[in-house]
Amino acid sequence: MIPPLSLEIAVLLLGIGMLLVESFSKSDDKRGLAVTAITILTALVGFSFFTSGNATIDPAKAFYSADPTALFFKRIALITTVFVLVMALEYGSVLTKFIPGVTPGAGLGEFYSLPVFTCAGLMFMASAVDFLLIFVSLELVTISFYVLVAYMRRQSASLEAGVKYLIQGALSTGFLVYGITWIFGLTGETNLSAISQVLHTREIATVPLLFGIMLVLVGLGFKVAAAPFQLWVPDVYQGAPTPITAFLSVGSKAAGFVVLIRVLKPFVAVPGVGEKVIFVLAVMAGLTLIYGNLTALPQDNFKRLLAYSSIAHAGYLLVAVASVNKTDESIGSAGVAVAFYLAGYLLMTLLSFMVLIAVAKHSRGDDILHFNGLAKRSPFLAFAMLTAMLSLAGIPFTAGFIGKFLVFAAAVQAGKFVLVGIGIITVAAGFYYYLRVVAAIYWQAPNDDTPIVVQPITRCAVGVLAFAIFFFGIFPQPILNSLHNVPGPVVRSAQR
Amino acid sequence: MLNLIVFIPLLAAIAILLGAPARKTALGAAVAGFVLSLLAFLSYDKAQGGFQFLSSHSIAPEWKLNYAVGADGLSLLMLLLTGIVTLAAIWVTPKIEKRENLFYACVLFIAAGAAGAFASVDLFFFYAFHELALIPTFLLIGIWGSGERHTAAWKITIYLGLGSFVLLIGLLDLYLAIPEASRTFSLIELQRLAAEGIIPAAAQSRPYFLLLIGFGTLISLFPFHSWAPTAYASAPTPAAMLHAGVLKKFGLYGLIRIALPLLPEGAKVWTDVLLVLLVGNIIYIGLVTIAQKKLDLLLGYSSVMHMGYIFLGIAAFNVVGVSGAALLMFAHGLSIAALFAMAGMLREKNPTLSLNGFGGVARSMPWLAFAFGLAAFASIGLPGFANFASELAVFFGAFRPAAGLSEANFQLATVFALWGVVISAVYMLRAYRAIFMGEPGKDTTSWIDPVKMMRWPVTLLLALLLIAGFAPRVFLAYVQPSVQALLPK
Amino acid sequence: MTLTLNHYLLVSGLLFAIGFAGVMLRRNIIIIFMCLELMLNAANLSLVAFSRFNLTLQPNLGPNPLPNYNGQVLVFFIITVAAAEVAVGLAIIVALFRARQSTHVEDINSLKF
Amino acid sequence: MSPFLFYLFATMTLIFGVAVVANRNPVASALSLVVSFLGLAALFVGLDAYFIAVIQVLVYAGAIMVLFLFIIMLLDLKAEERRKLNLVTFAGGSLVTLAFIAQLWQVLRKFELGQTAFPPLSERTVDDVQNVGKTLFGTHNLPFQVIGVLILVATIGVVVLSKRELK
Amino acid sequence: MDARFPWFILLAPLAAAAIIQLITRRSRSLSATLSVASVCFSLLASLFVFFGPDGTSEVPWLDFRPAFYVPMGVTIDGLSKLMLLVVTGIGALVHIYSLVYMEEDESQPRFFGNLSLFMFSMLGIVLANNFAMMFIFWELVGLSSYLLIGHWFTREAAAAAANKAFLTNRIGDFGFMLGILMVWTATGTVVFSEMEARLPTLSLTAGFLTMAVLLIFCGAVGKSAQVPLHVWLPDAMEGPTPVSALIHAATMVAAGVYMLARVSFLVELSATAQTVIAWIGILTAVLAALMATQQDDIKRVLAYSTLSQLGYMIMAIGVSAPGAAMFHLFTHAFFKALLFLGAGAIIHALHHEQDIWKMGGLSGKMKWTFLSFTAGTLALIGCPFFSGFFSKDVILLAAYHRSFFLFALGLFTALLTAFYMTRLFVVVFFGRSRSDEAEHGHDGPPAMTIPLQILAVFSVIAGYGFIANTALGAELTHQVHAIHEAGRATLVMTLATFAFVVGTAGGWLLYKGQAKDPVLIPLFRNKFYFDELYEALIAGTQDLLATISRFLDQWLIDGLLVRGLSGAAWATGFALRFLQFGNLQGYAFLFGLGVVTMIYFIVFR
Repeated sequence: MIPPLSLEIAVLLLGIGMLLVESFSKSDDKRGLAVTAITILTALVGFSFFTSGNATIDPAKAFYSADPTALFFKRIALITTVFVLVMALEYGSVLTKFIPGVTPGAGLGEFYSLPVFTCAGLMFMASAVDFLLIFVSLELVTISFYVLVAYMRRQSASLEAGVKYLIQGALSTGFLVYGITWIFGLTGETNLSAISQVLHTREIATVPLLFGIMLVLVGLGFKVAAAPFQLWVPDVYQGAPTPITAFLSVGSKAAGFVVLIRVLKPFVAVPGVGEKVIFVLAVMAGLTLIYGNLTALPQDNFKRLLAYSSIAHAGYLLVAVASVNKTDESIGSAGVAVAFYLAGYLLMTLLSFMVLIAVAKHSRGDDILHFNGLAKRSPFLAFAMLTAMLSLAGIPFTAGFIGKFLVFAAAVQAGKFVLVGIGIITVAAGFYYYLRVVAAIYWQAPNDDTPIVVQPITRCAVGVLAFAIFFFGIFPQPILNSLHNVPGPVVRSAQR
Repeated sequence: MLNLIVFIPLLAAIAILLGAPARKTALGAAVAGFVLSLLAFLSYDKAQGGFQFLSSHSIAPEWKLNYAVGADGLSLLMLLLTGIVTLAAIWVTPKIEKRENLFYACVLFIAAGAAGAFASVDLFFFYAFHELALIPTFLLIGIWGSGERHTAAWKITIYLGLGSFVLLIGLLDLYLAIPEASRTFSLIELQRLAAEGIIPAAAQSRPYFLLLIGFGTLISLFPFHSWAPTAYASAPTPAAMLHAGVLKKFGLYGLIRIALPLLPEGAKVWTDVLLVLLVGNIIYIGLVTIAQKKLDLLLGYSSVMHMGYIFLGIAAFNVVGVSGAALLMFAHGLSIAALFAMAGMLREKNPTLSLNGFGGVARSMPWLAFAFGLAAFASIGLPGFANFASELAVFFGAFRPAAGLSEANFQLATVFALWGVVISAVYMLRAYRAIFMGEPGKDTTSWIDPVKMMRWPVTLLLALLLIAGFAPRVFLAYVQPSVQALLPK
Repeated sequence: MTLTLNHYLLVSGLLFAIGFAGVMLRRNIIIIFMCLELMLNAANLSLVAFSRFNLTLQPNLGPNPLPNYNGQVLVFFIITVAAAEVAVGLAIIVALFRARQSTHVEDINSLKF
Repeated sequence: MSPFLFYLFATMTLIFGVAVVANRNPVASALSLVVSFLGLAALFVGLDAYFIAVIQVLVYAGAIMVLFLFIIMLLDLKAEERRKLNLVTFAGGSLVTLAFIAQLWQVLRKFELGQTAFPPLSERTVDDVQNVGKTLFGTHNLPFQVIGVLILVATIGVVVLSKRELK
Repeated sequence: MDARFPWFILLAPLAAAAIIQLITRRSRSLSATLSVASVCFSLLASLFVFFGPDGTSEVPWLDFRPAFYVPMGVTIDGLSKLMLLVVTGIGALVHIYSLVYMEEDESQPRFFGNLSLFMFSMLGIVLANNFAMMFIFWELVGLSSYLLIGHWFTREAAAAAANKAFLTNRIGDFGFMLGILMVWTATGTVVFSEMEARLPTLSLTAGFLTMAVLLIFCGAVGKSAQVPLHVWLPDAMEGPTPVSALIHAATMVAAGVYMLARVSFLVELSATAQTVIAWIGILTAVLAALMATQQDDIKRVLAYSTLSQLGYMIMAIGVSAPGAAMFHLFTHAFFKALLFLGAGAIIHALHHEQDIWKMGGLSGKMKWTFLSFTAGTLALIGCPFFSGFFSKDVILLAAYHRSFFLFALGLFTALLTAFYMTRLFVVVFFGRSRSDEAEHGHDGPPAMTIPLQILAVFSVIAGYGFIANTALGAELTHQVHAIHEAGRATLVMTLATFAFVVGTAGGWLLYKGQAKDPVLIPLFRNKFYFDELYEALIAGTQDLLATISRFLDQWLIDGLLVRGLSGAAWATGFALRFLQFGNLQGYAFLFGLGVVTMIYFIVFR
């Protein structure tokens, strides 16, 4: 058995190794670097199944937990990074146009290695059970994203996105820190288990506690793109290099949710506080659903559309988070719903971004109309996109459907019928804007007839993702197994 | 056997997408599906009853989720309907000019979805299979449709997506209303649990309401109907046939299969509302139908209207009414499919299908006039066709509904329903007269009947209608025990 | 009049509010960034105060009461992170200035709707 | 800490904090920020957090603010010319700020434990640096390592973003 | 004889219809032969059955016992035996007649196919042993009537008439079905015999019974074209004349009377309903007779006369004299079929000229036709010693026993009948020929005249005891005798004869030698404006409602609800997009606003 921390260490070593190789190698071709990273990260996904738990550490003193949830989200981080690197490979030629460089491959090495560090940060986030580690790893992720978003510094959109992300990200960090301060001050602890114990043993003044929790929620809500703290998302997503947009929308969100669930866990059980926290989550979920889905309706830019869709999915995830309940059974449980939803979300979002990169490269634009007649230009990509859109819209036999199924099961179980009602409307809205892409692909005639060719590795990745969407849409059990393959509690962090 | 029925069209669709010859493969799959469903129908052991041809594969043991198929009399009837209509739909498809492969694949996906939904004895797959048809419909109407095809495609897709989502919520609510220990997705298990009254009466009202809205939208229950007419009017012929003929029956099948046994008390709460809505279907939509000026819209609205009768039978909650409703589902499926098939043939002559653009067609196309007449009279419930026999059962069932339901309300609804029979005669005869009777126009005289090959599918549908009309007991022998088993004791 | 924890918290909160107001009111990105630093420092002040007053919140004090050093370590981390953030942030702002010759927020709104 | 000193430094911190926002000239803002930070450092001392106070002066008032000033100079930022004051923004921003302060006031009023005076401290507080160091390198080793990675990433980031021509 | 034998009577025409439609559609002669053969077979079989025993044979059709059970059953009793003879007998004659009449029609096979379908349906009504089955065939005769009226479908008038007939009947059937449902709710069965047995054991309220009977009567009102649903019958004359003779004179329109006679046990239970039935009947009789006096189309005159006679029969039912009704039905079938076929012969000879004012002087040119038509006319107008005289007399007598007003109106109708038939007779057969076609009129071939002659014979003798008693069977004969024995027979007979004399004389005097109608009464000529009234009614209610509904559907449900809601969602999205205005400061402000608001709601409330 591998000690769990070694996964992160391996990733960090990989990142440092890549930087070293990048610095000292003479070759201009950085592709090998990315391919190596992809290989190693894929291998690490495999290794993650052989890690041992950390049962010996006292949870009240630990920073780091290797429970199944953590492992599950580590895998999500690793897999996301793998596909982001594949996208980065495909996107490389576009990227270099916007970086000032003397050699053709200038800047690519760093572009391939920074996501690896981000991945390490995400993995730390997945394991973090102490506000300290949460803060630090969150900042690791955020700061590397500042760099990555603004990476194409000859393109003003990328820089603008970078600045917007920077300012708003820092603002949210400020609130997060201030909130942590209050919670720390009131409980005297930063460790979540310890906080939980304190909350159970002592009376804590409710108003300041709620104030602190709210501030933390502001910070975390920003990270997961929950309304009303979602305004950064469309601008940043649109401006960032597309692989990074994908990374933001999957990796950052997944890690944000695992942290959110972990942080909320001690508080939802506290009488007088728990109900209010759940209520505020429900309000945020409703707002997020409405904002994300309805605003996407008139959207013509596909990348921006995906940004709104990302907000929308944050809404569904929040519905699940707000539906925390006592049941331990799989269906109707919020934790499982969040985890499964994120796994499905990973597949379909990455797939759509991957196709977007391929199409945008050839059509010189990322509006929906650039997808016109894709079915003629590349039936394979068209079908892949169809798969992604179906899954995002939540059509059965796709992973996205099972995710929605579980989310709404949790909501129904928790009796959150207002949210369910909003969800129904927004799902319908989702049908519209996702199928607009399908309509463009299949209904319309292509603007130009040149076939679209993609690199073999991208093709392979697209195939894998599309297959996985259907596979997990029909056989969800592997993901469920992965959620609790290690002895110990299932993803019950959201539950008491 | 049932697995084959479900997977043959699915595999054929995939094969076609991968480049197999489109029409031949599709037709082959349709024939195979029809023969298999007929075989299943005939080899069902009525003496033994219950679910047969069971086969089950575990999908998610943790959720007790299985891919499980099986069929009782009711589902076999629906499968038979699927088989026939699929065959007819694929058969009557004219030459497709663009992207033939995608077209046939879409049609087969719809067929597979319908077959899967009817064959599933697992709640999850029952739901999921139905949704399989959604996107192919979207593509079929959007690419190969006529008229305002894009609007129609959007409307049907969003509307049905919305409806099926409400349905999903309803099913979840139902599922979660069962005590945790006995939760299961298996329809057979659920039926057994229902007999024990597993869901407390107080908890039945909300899931039933959700199911009613959800299924109702799929069935085009008034006032959730407005997707149907435009979609049917715009859809290419096979899509309209499959959708109006088969897929729409999914919702009704679901109400009978799920809501009836599991939520009898919930049903009672909403019966009066349902009665009002179904009278809306019959009278209001009937009147709207009268005002239609185009054949495709007229048929579309008429198919919406006829749903009211089926609802009436289901609402009556007794063997007579529900069995009648089930048979009416079958009959309506056949007749509307035949009508849409022939509307498709007319559309080739006159693309607008505007009723003013015809006249005296019976002279130039006597076969079509004859066949259309049969289908039209079947659809307005003339004796001799299955529609009449089943409507009769529905009326008698509804006139004396199950105990605990308001007899007076039902009788009032039946009065309206009977008046609907008059209304349906009005519009159907108007249409028939406008198209086939009267002075032949300049264009119409040069038209000729479809070739023999193309007549077979319609003939097949009509023949079955007649058989079921003359000997409804042959089919009721399948339906009645199933319904009896589903109704609360 | 003795000093209480609330005094410190009030100062910290006011500082936080001032920073926040700056973010909302100023239009120069660099100044906005400075205001963000102000907000982080406000949090630091609270943390240190809480860390110091930690003792009053725990009635069962040991024989040798100490401040809660966890809070101070957190302050240390915040300062470090802030430093890194400022470095990266200023790099981005410089790059932006090079591209647009402006650090004015109203000049960077090409991405919208 | 005597209340007088507290009030002095608190006022200083706050006034210069306001000055950061209110000054039109970026350089003046930056310098105000330095002063505000120094006041804050003094408050830290008053709270017996000597190590943090030192760090505050060295890192914040020293390094970070120098960086700010350096950049301001580098970009040659002039005082913000008097663009027409966006009344809506101003009013909205002020309102939100005031509302936040009001809420904070309420929270503090409800926070009864916060109204107690300074508790006594053990003698070992003089080993402040040692205590912080032990905590930092002992129990808080893991986050500390992560901070290292963070700085590495930030370094690479700054290089990538600022270097005139990448090789 | 096996009790299942009558099935063959029923199925032979069905087989013929099916074979013609499906197989021999191309062959004219084969189709015609098949059809005629099937009806002849049915006639022979009916004769066989007639002299056989009563009995019932049934197979289950819809079987939800105990809740609901509909068998397909044939029942043989006095009533159905009589009807069998009438239907198959006249049917056979009309079939034979049609061989000539439809000889040149291009879709003759379709005609015969539909005719056979009609025979099947009509025999189904006759043989039905239960309400549901009767309803089934009831609808089917409606269908075949529709098909036959619309035989010449390219004529707009025919198409319109066919639709009108079907729809009017459907309205009647609406009530009929409801009535059946009501009776079923009370008795739990649709089988006549069981119903009859159970009814006395139930204590049903008078209101319920009246309602049920009147609803069932609705069916008869539609099928037998009683006021106010009579409007379809005159228009139905657009069909080929043999069809008019068979369906719209002799058999189908009498089905209503037959049905009421079949369920007379039920009708008897409600005096109120009976009164209504009687008054509807006599009202129809009078109104139709009045309208008939001013019609110019030979077939329309006969059609109104049919209406009028049907009114008599219905009235007879209403005055508890089903025997009398059936008697009149029996005689009427012969003479009215005869009159129609005769008219058909004239029309045929005159190349489809139907206006009586373009005829004239045909008595010499069409000798056989003239003679048989005379017999028919005399029978219809109640000339003593002709069949119609006897049957009408019984009805009048029965009416006299019930109510003087009914009787008086009946007598008046008899007078009018004599008047308008004399008018028709005189104008068609006497005077000068008023058109070229009329100049060249001539008798048809034997296949045409022989049926006329046969019918003429029956028109004369059908009223006499030896035939009538046999045909009516013991029970009905007994009923008729009972009416006679109730007294005043002589008085009524004298008055009837008087009416006949006055009417005939009036007609003769007024129309002898006239070249055009000397009397013009717009009200009668325009059929009391019923058509106009209904058209206005349909336009004012149904079509208006349909338009309104369509409008509502398009603008309220589809427009406001569906498009409106989706549009609202879109618009909300569009509006929300403006939050995303790209300004960092604004975002920060909104962020702060969000924070403050949420803190307010969560922490302080």
